[in-house]
Amino acid sequence: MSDSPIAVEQHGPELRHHFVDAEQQRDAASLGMWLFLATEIMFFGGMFLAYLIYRYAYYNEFAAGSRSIDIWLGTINTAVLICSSLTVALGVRAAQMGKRRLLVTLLLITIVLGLVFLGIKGVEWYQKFEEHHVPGTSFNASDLEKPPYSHGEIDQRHEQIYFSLYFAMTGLHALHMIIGVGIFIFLTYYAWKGRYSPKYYTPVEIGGLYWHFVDIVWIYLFPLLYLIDRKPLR
Amino acid sequence: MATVAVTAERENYLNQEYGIRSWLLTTDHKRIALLYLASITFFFFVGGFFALLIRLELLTPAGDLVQADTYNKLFSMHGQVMIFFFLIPSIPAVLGNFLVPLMIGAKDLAFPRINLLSWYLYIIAGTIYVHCIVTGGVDTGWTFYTPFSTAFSNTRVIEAGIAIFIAGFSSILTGLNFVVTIHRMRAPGMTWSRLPLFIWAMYATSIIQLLGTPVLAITLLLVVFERAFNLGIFDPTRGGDPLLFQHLFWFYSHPAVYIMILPAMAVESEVVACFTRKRIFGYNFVAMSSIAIAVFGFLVWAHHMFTAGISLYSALIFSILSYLVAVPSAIKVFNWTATMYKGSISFTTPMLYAFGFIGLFTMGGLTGLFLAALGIDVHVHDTYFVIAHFHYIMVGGAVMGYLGGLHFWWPKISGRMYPEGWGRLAALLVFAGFNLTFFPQFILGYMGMPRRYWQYPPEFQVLNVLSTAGSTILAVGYVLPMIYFLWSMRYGKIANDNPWDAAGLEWKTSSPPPTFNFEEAPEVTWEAYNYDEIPAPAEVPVER
Amino acid sequence: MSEHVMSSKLYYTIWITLMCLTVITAAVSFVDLGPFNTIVALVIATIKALLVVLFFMHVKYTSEKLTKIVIVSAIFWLFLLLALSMADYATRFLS
Amino acid sequence: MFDNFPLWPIRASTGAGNVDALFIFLLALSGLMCAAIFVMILVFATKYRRRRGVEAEQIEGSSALEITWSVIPLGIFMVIFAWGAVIYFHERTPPRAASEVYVVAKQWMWKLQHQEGAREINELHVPVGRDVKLIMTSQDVIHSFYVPAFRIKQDVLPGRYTTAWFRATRPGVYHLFCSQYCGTMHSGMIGQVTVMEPAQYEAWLSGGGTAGSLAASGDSLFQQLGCSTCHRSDAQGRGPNLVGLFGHPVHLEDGRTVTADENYIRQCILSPHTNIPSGFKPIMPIFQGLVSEEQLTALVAYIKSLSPPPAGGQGGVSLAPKPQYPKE
Repeated sequence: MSDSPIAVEQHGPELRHHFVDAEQQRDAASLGMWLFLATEIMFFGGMFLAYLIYRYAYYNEFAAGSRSIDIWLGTINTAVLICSSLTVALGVRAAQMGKRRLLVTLLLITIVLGLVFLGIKGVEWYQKFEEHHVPGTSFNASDLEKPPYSHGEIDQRHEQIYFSLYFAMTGLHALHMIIGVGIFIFLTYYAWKGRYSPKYYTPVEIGGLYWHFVDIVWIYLFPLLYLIDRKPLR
Repeated sequence: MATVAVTAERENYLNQEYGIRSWLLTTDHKRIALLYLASITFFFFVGGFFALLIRLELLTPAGDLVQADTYNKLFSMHGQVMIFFFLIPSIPAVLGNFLVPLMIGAKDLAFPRINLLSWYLYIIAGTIYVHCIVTGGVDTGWTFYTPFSTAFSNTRVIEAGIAIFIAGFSSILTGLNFVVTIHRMRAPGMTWSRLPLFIWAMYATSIIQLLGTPVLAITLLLVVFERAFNLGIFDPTRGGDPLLFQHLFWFYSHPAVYIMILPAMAVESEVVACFTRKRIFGYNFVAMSSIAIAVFGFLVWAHHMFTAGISLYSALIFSILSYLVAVPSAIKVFNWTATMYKGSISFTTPMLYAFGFIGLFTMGGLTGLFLAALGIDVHVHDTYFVIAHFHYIMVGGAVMGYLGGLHFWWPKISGRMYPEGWGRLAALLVFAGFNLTFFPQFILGYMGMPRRYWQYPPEFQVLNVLSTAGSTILAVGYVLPMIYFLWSMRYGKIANDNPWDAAGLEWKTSSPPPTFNFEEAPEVTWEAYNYDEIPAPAEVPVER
Repeated sequence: MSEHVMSSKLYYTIWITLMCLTVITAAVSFVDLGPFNTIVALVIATIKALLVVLFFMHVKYTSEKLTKIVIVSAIFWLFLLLALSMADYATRFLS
Repeated sequence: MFDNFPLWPIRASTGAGNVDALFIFLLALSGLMCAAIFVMILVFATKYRRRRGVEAEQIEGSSALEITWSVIPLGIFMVIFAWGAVIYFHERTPPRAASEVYVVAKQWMWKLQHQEGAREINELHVPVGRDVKLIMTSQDVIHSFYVPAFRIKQDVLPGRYTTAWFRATRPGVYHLFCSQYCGTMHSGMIGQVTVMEPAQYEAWLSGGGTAGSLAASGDSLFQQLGCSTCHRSDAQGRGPNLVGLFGHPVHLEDGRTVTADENYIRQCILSPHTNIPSGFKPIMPIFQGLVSEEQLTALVAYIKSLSPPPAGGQGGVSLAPKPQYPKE
């Protein structure tokens, strides 16, 4: 890390003045994003704790709630997100190799997949509104089918806790998706303008890290919310 | 330095550009530090004003100065303003922002624009909170305990929650910036073992900000959702557990105490080393104790819940873990004291604050032992004993550290000396006023006076009057520095680059530093606190 | 960080694996495995997450230890939050 | 010794002395520590103040010293922990034969009902020398039951019972505070605990003219709500026999085993289907919203009265049949 004031003249426009060289800048950006993802883990962690405690206490209601949300839409959405992760990974690769057109195409596909995910999520939420499964005064879960081995009727109060967590968790995940789509629109714009090169593609890379993280959160939300108990009824 | 003509003033970060724009759009960490300084000073006096009203109300046993609801809002907003808008950003965002790049020989923080963003987030949060104050305030206590905050309070809880949520993100981004900067931006030769202890403590603080704050963010968000959208995660009428909120809240809010006190410890290490002219005794232990506090600090949160209805067994676990975190704090106090041994001690204002800090922090820490002892905590929990304890840590510790640090680095920040005589007077006033305010509260607490009481049985009056008397002295002690700091910006004696003959990279550049901190990129070839290599001045250059 | 340009074949392999695991985890949830349903679901989720982290996020190929330390400490802190809270919940009767 | 010391709260329970003893120990210890550090700082500050021509002596540090001043405090801390834990354990485990007072807190009032049936608001009368167990719940927000003279404090939560206990040792009138912030009149949610000589207490109790014991009103409620049609005492009912249930382990349908305490009974009434005893069908209606907190305490008291406390209690009858659970 040799530093000299003259070096300032030699670097490209993407190197910011306070860094010694491009490597330092990229390492800093990457570490920054990883640290941010660590905070995100703790952010979702608060909800996972709530989920853990209530699922243990109110298993029947959680199972019943889980059966009532559409597993097909959930599975399709998982697949959509995994596909988008693939396109992001390929996009970073395209940036590494300096293939501008490919990069722009892949980023656009990612955005479309992200929007498809949000659309399907919207359909699911709409269903829940229609079915009066949104916590609050008009909540009514009497139509929920009881899971097998369950003991007795569904407690409407506890069922609301499941749906509270469902809406909080999927809602905040969707918010992250929306932010992700926003970031990717920027990335696409700058990729189209040709700002990224094999020497400088850090924004694509750390934007990709964010997208993958949001994918991972969903990878956990899917079994936790949709697959609690799907055993066939006796 | 006296020969330097004013006209020949060197170019520095203050005079390089002028105008509002040059400040509001700056990415210079030093200017952002000053932006923070101005904004947190505002909130400090807002919170202080609430505190004075609280003390005035408690002058008499009957609730006669303000209404009960007003009083509840006063202590709630006092707590929220002081914690989220003053103490947490205080040392990290002002002194840390200013000093971290200087101390490690960097041109700026790793992400200057994120640094500015973090100030803007703070300002947005502050604006929302001020709006909340002027449109009715919030009365949940600073702790937002459910179900009171979610279902029973009819004040502006959502607004306050969102403001603190945003302020939390400001704090996260500051911490993130520091960690990346300390890892990636050190000057050649600045190895980990050569880092000033200030940096070590700031690093530990940042870890807590990064890993703790998001949990508070999600907790407050869930409270907001519960109020706004009728979700039922903490709602006991739907089978929710109000203690879950407390677990989540204290998971952040106990470590948050260390976000406030670790930076103050950071300042003390620098000040004590400089004014004893010695390397800090046991450098490695002091550095590692910062990290230990950051880690152990996360293991003890439920000691705020011993009477809340947690299980007996988990109370035992959290009690024993609480004693673990006391050890690294004790190590620090012992090491500072040992540093004074065979030193060459001068009694400047920063050193007076350091003496005050060590004394008050020791008392605050020792009373922490009382609270961690399960049997005693049952009696004193939620009484004035707790109030006194955490004010000894947060005001006696964190604010003393902050003021001490501000005096110590004021010549570097402003290029001017503050008036030393007034400085010492203010330090003594703060110390005396603080003890008079808060020591009686220990007794009140053990006598059984609960906290957050608008009116109280008459037998508690004498001690409350003492406390109120002390608070007025404290107020004078706080207003004085503000006046003479402002005065010194124009009339103070011009400071030379290293007025204290202190070790450390920040003193090797000019005062105030140029925009990119160093004329020539520094290369570190010396150990931290090499006071043996710096000739001690015969007398401390002070203005009388 | 990784200068390493990975072959697109590897990415497609990972992608196919992830898709298969998604189908498997959805299908398994219909089979009655008793308490193992949850365990299987979480194990599959963890495998998927690991694949994403190691390959899509390049952690397997990074020379940077710090990245791994950050990931491990974040998971450890999450574990602290869950474990110490459960120390309370597991020992009291939740009403 | 400190009874007349004005800066010391009155000690009026058996537990208060224990708390004060540890407090005094800690006070002495902390005083000693503070004195040691302050004296050292003062001595160093005067002896080593800056003088012309005297340089500071650079000392690197000493691992031996560091370890000493880490390990010794840690040892002392462990002693404090153990001592504090013993007191806490004592505070949190009520004697089984204690007489019971049910407390329902609401904004901003304490409603108390004695086992014998006497009701009080913001006042509690207890005799000297009797163990009193408080079974508390809240109708709205979290409150906290705090009697400084007894050194007891316990948060009172909505949705479940928490307990505290004490044995008063000296007659007098003591403060009862709510110590958990609960809204506008938090500081007005105060009351008093009157400790009386047993004879006076009996007189007070009989002067109240209350309608039967809490268990008795629970009994009539039990009939009134139709509980007795299923919960019969002859093992023929569709619900479990409740005689002798309290305080015994219950095997649940989902494999767990829980002890039938106040919270379990409470939950079985309000939300029966989460805790079906093994061998029973989930047919009991949910009583959430149908019974008030006071009615609930009466029911709990009644069901508890079906299981007299073991030896030590009045009579010590443990002839009550064990709960009969039909096997599958």
